[in-house]
Amino acid sequence: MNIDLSPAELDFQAQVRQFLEEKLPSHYSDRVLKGLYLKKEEYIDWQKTLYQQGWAATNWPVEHGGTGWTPTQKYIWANECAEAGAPDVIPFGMKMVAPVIYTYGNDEQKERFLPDILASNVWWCQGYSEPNAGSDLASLKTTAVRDGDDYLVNGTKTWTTLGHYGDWIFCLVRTGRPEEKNQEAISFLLIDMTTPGITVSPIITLDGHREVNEVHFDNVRVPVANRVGEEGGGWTYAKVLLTHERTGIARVANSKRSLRQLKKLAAETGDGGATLMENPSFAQKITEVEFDLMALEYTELRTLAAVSTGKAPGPESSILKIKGTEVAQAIDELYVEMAGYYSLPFVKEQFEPDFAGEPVGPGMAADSAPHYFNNRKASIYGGSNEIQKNIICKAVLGL
Amino acid sequence: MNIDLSPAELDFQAQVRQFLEEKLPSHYSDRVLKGLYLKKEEYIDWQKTLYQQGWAATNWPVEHGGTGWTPTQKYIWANECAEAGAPDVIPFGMKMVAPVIYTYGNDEQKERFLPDILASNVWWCQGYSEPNAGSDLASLKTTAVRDGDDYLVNGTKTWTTLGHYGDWIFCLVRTGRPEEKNQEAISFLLIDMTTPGITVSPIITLDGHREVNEVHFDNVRVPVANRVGEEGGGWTYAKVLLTHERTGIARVANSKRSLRQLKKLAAETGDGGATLMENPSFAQKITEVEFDLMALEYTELRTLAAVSTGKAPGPESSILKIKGTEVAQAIDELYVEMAGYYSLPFVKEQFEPDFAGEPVGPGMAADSAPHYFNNRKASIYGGSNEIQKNIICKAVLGL
Amino acid sequence: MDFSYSEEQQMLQDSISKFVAQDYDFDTRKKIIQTPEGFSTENWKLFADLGWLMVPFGEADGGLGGSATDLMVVMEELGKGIVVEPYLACVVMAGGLVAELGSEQQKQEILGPVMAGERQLAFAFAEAQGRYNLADVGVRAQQQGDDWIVDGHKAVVLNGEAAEQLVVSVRTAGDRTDAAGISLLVIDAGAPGVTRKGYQTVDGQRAAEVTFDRVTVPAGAVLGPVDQALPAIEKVIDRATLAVCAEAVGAMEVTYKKTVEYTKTRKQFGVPLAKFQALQHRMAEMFMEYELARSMLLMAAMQLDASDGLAPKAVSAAKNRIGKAARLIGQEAVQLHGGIGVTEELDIGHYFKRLTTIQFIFGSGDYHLQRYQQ
Amino acid sequence: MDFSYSEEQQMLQDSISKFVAQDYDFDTRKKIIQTPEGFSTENWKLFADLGWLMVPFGEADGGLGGSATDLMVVMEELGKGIVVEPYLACVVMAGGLVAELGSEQQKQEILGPVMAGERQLAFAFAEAQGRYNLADVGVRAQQQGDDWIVDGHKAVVLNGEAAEQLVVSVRTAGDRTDAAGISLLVIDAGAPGVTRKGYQTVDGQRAAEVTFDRVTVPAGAVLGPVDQALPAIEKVIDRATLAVCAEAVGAMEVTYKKTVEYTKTRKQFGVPLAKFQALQHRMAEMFMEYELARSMLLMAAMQLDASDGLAPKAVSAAKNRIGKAARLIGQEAVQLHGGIGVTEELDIGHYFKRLTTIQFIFGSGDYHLQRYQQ
Repeated sequence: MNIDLSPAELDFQAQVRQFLEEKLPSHYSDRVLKGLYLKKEEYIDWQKTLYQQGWAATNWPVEHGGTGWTPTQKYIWANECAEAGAPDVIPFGMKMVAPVIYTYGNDEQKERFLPDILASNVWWCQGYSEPNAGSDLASLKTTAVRDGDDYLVNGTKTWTTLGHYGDWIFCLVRTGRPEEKNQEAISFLLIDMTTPGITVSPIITLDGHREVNEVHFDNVRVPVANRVGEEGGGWTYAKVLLTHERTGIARVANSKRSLRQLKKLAAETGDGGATLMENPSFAQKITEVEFDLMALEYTELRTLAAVSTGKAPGPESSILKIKGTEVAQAIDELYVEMAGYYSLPFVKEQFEPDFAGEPVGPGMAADSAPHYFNNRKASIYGGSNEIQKNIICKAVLGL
Repeated sequence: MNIDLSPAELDFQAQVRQFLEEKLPSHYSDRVLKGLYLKKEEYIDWQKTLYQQGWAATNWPVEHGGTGWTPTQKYIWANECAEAGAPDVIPFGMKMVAPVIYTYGNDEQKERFLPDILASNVWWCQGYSEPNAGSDLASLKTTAVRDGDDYLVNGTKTWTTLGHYGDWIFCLVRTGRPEEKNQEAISFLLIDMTTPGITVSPIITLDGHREVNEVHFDNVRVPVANRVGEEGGGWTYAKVLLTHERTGIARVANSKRSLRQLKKLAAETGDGGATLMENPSFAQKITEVEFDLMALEYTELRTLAAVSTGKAPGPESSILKIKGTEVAQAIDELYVEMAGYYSLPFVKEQFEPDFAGEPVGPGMAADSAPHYFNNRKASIYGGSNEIQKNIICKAVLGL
Repeated sequence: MDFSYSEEQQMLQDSISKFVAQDYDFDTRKKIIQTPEGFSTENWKLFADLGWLMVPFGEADGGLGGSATDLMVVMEELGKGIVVEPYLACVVMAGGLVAELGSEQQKQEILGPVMAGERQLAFAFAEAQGRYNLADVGVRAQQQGDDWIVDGHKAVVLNGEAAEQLVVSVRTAGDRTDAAGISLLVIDAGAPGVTRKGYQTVDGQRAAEVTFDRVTVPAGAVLGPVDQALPAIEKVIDRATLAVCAEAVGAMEVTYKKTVEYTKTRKQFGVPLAKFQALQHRMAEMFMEYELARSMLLMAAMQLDASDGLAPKAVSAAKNRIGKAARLIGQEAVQLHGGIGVTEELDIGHYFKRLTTIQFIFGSGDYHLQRYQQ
Repeated sequence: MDFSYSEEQQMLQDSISKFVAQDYDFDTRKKIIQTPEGFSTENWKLFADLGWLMVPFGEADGGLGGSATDLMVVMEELGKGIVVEPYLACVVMAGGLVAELGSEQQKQEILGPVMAGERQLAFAFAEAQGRYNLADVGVRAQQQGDDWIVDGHKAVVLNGEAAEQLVVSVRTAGDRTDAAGISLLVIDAGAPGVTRKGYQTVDGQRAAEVTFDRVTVPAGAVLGPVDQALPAIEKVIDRATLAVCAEAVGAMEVTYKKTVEYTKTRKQFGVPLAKFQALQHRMAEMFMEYELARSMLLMAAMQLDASDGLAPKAVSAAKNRIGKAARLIGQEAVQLHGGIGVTEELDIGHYFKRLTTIQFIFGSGDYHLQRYQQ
């Protein structure tokens, strides 16, 4: 057991730092570090920069254009990106649909879709959740009825993040008969969002933004060739994927950066003659979340180490989802507390990329409350924290 | 709405204070204030003092010898007793069996049992729980089979507090046939503990003391005349009683005294150049429990006020059980923390009433950990806190 | 000791309760928020007509002689509808200061129109550097002949945009954080040199940044004793703190009950959420937090009326403990609602927002805990 | 970065694990506690024979060159059986100080018998007034010719009763809380003027109050540099802190697993407790706390071995976080067991007790949080 990075890993770290220093535009990182959104074309631009470097697909196998990095390299990469304020890679293409395609898709699908994902030529989004399904994902009602070489798709998907930017959407649909309630009736479809019959309508979240959407399908014609894998295999594919997805979901690197910034700002925030960082109650909360974050980080590292020795990430990785979101939400809350009265103003224009006026309130205050409100979603989506606990109870504790 | 005591109430308070000052022996209060037990005869002696004053039965109707006090008077009494370090009145006779007897018993039973309870001539104990019943009290298995004018009682009762002091025990027993699992098969029996076939065996709790016992019944012959109320009515009687019992269970006055003492001691405990009371983390924990205790106290006062306007204490009083035990346990834990290394020594002799040696460790340190360990029971007995939450869910929230 | 409402309090409660239930549903509130004013002047007139604006003022000033418990009754009911009309800022805070310190003339001139619903006030006290320290006043007023010349910036002035007159805490002597040397001025919002930048707040109310640039204020605009306004400010902020505590308790009651109802209808895995014991016990916690919070509210209101010097401690204890309850109930309500809870569509998220901001106005939980310890 | 055990560590773990599982069941432990010594000398001999007592000592001193991670492996396994034999006090603490500061001669004379299981040591450092401050040393040693004369009282000396030699922190210069002026002496427990009052501890171990009354100690008994022992004491107490963290993690694993198993068999209302979702989710929390605690343990052990100056902070972070987990798991285990959980009859209460005392030895959670912040 030892904690040090090897010389090769230190080299890699230096290389990553140099790359970020040279290639990450400050007008992206500035906004990321303030917790603000980028424009669609800016996200794409950054992903194309990564593509040119050969670092776009950190989780893909080498044969499809992945980096082939070790878990430690991925850990270094995530940390450095977070520290530098690199935009998140939009996960839906790169991390969600691509693994399904390269694992379960046929050769034609691989050739047709993977290169465009790798090069960020196509913006993907996700069609899993439905208005009445919630955590009970398998109860989804969107149907795909076979009609010659096509499916006719009808139904509504919801919580589709950045669906209004989407070129393509991957969906779980019910291909069995309506009375078949079981998970074997679900298939995995890739759908061109320009197909007639698709409408995208916004859902405004508590931060006042349009980030998520409902996507409605009204007799949408989808070629059978766009089905990945077997008819009825969709649930299995999605589930395998969800387990793999859970390691990144701890968002350790982001929380570390966010906490460091919080400490810096708290040391600059006045509080009754001293600074907020000198207020023992506030300082204690910061240190406690720092300890939780350490525990989370080493839990993630233990999981990565287990993966690197060939073990699949087990249901233990539900811890990463639960504790990762709890830590992030605790940090969010401390930003609101730090902002004090300046957590109140809600000046929406300030969040726009083109805003040039004088902001209301200091530093990170303006977005503190909206961000806190919105990020309550983190313990709800991706399998709610309650569902994660059920998984632990069943799969780990045998309850 | 107002918070003040009336002149009459202030008079009463003065009277109580004077009584306690004159009649409460300091060798009782000293031990009580240190959280230690008294001897059996000392408990009886104190209860007889109350009897002579006419203040033994604060919860009984006047017609049976009760004080007829208002809720506010009872509140004042409880506070003053706690402050002065008066021994707790052993509840099993006075607060538990007596109300069942005067409410559901026949005249003969009232005449036979109540005067001796009032005068503390007989020590009662409780036979409700059973080894395999736990929170599921109604699943009790002790049987009472009719044999002429007697019942033959067989089975085991457990968690019988101070059962080794007991003269009489009140029991819930199953008088129906064994296959009748329902609550209508339960009866309420009064049993002389000198009856042949009864054995009492100790259960040692985590503080190393014998406070609770198992009571075994082997063909114990109990006259049918000792059954209170109807055959099969026992469950109803016990349940009504349990609801009434719940207001006192918050133990607000005790927690107030205990917390005040904790603050005093913390202000005398050194901690890195200052005192423990000046350590912001410790001080914060104290203040937070103080706030919880205020909230609890006013919740109890609200309940008492509702009772005084004729409303029965509703299932809301489950709050008093849950939060009362949580507050008490939080205070227990702070005593352990305050004791530091001196929470470790376990010198059993120190707790004996006759101990005359030099104790190990300062002030309240010696009993801090044993008391903390033992009082984990508080959230388990009297209807566990989980059961109380179930009651709230069902009866208040309609879940 | 008496926990019952007087007949007047009962009537007041019924009247506001009826208004909130019948005339202040979620869609109505949403439309009100979207108006430029951010509140309904019609509602405000109604509040005046029903006498609600008179509740906290003494009978000598033409009010209803309102006690802290009366104020509590009003705010608890308004909280149930998360009503955005500026009762707190105009009536309780700025109006409260005029009642506390104003000369007879000032009270007549100002409180009359306020109670009639014809004038909006705001109290400008917070400053960017000051956090919750009421004595941290950097806005300066310097005497020039009979006038005062005011310079500086006030932060997050609740109702600062609609207000026609601003009560402003200013430094007339001493250093920036001295307890002495603080005075109050009543400044016309339209006076030359006053700039207001209004905005919506995250909880659907309105506030403003207010800048004073060589604003000339006549001597008659001073409220109470020069240099010695801090005690009155503290007293009024304590009342305002009680008011938001009451509002929070009202909002919490609705929030936990709506959550319980939602779980009874929303099905997952074929059964209503309400049947999952893990969620049941969490709702039991919400209920208990609500009840404990309400107990703290009653305690603090009665202590404020008892005036035996324990009021500031009681208010701080209540603000801390109620804030904790507001946090738990707000967060749990959203979590138990799931995705729909984080959207603007549903009311529950808006209760959550208001329950959040109340935790941080007039002092965070930490601030009040430390104030209590002093 | 590497989280895997070496082959030696794996073997060590297997060997202790086998001992605990086969030879240290709850009844055996209970009998051991009831002996006058409070631990089994037979077991101690076995520990020596199996080389466990050599683990934390350097190869040059005849040990196995043990790292912090080796020590962690040992203590985690011992924690699974809440083993009462005085490994911590004798080997880790007192032995650790001799290894850290002793001359070659001292090391030979003392560590040889210790590793052979033939000598018991204890480290007397805590004092009644000092709480967790290692620099608060009031026991005085004054030079008299070549000797030192020792006076004062040491509190709660773990293994102080069985120890044949006591390593004692004494003040040889400066004021009571000065960092400089602290020295270490090795004092024969039987020396004239040494009085020991032994007792059981609440967690089933043994300790003693030790009083020194004009005890004469020869110059050769000084361990390391006069007046400058504090850094070594801090280093060894950090290692001891890691050791109890590891012990706690081992005990927590058993505690949460036993609780899960218990709920599968114990029926209430006709169904196993394990089927109640409210309890299930609490057990999921226990599991998570265990895993997070174990991560902190690995982190701290690796930082101690990395020796890059971060070790004290890492140890404090681990002690705080693991203490929190120990608290939750211990309390919940008792609660979920119900009445039987608060009796001496069942093992679970004894795990709870040890998980409690570990929270408060070598510094409470608050102490370590504040130390980390410095």
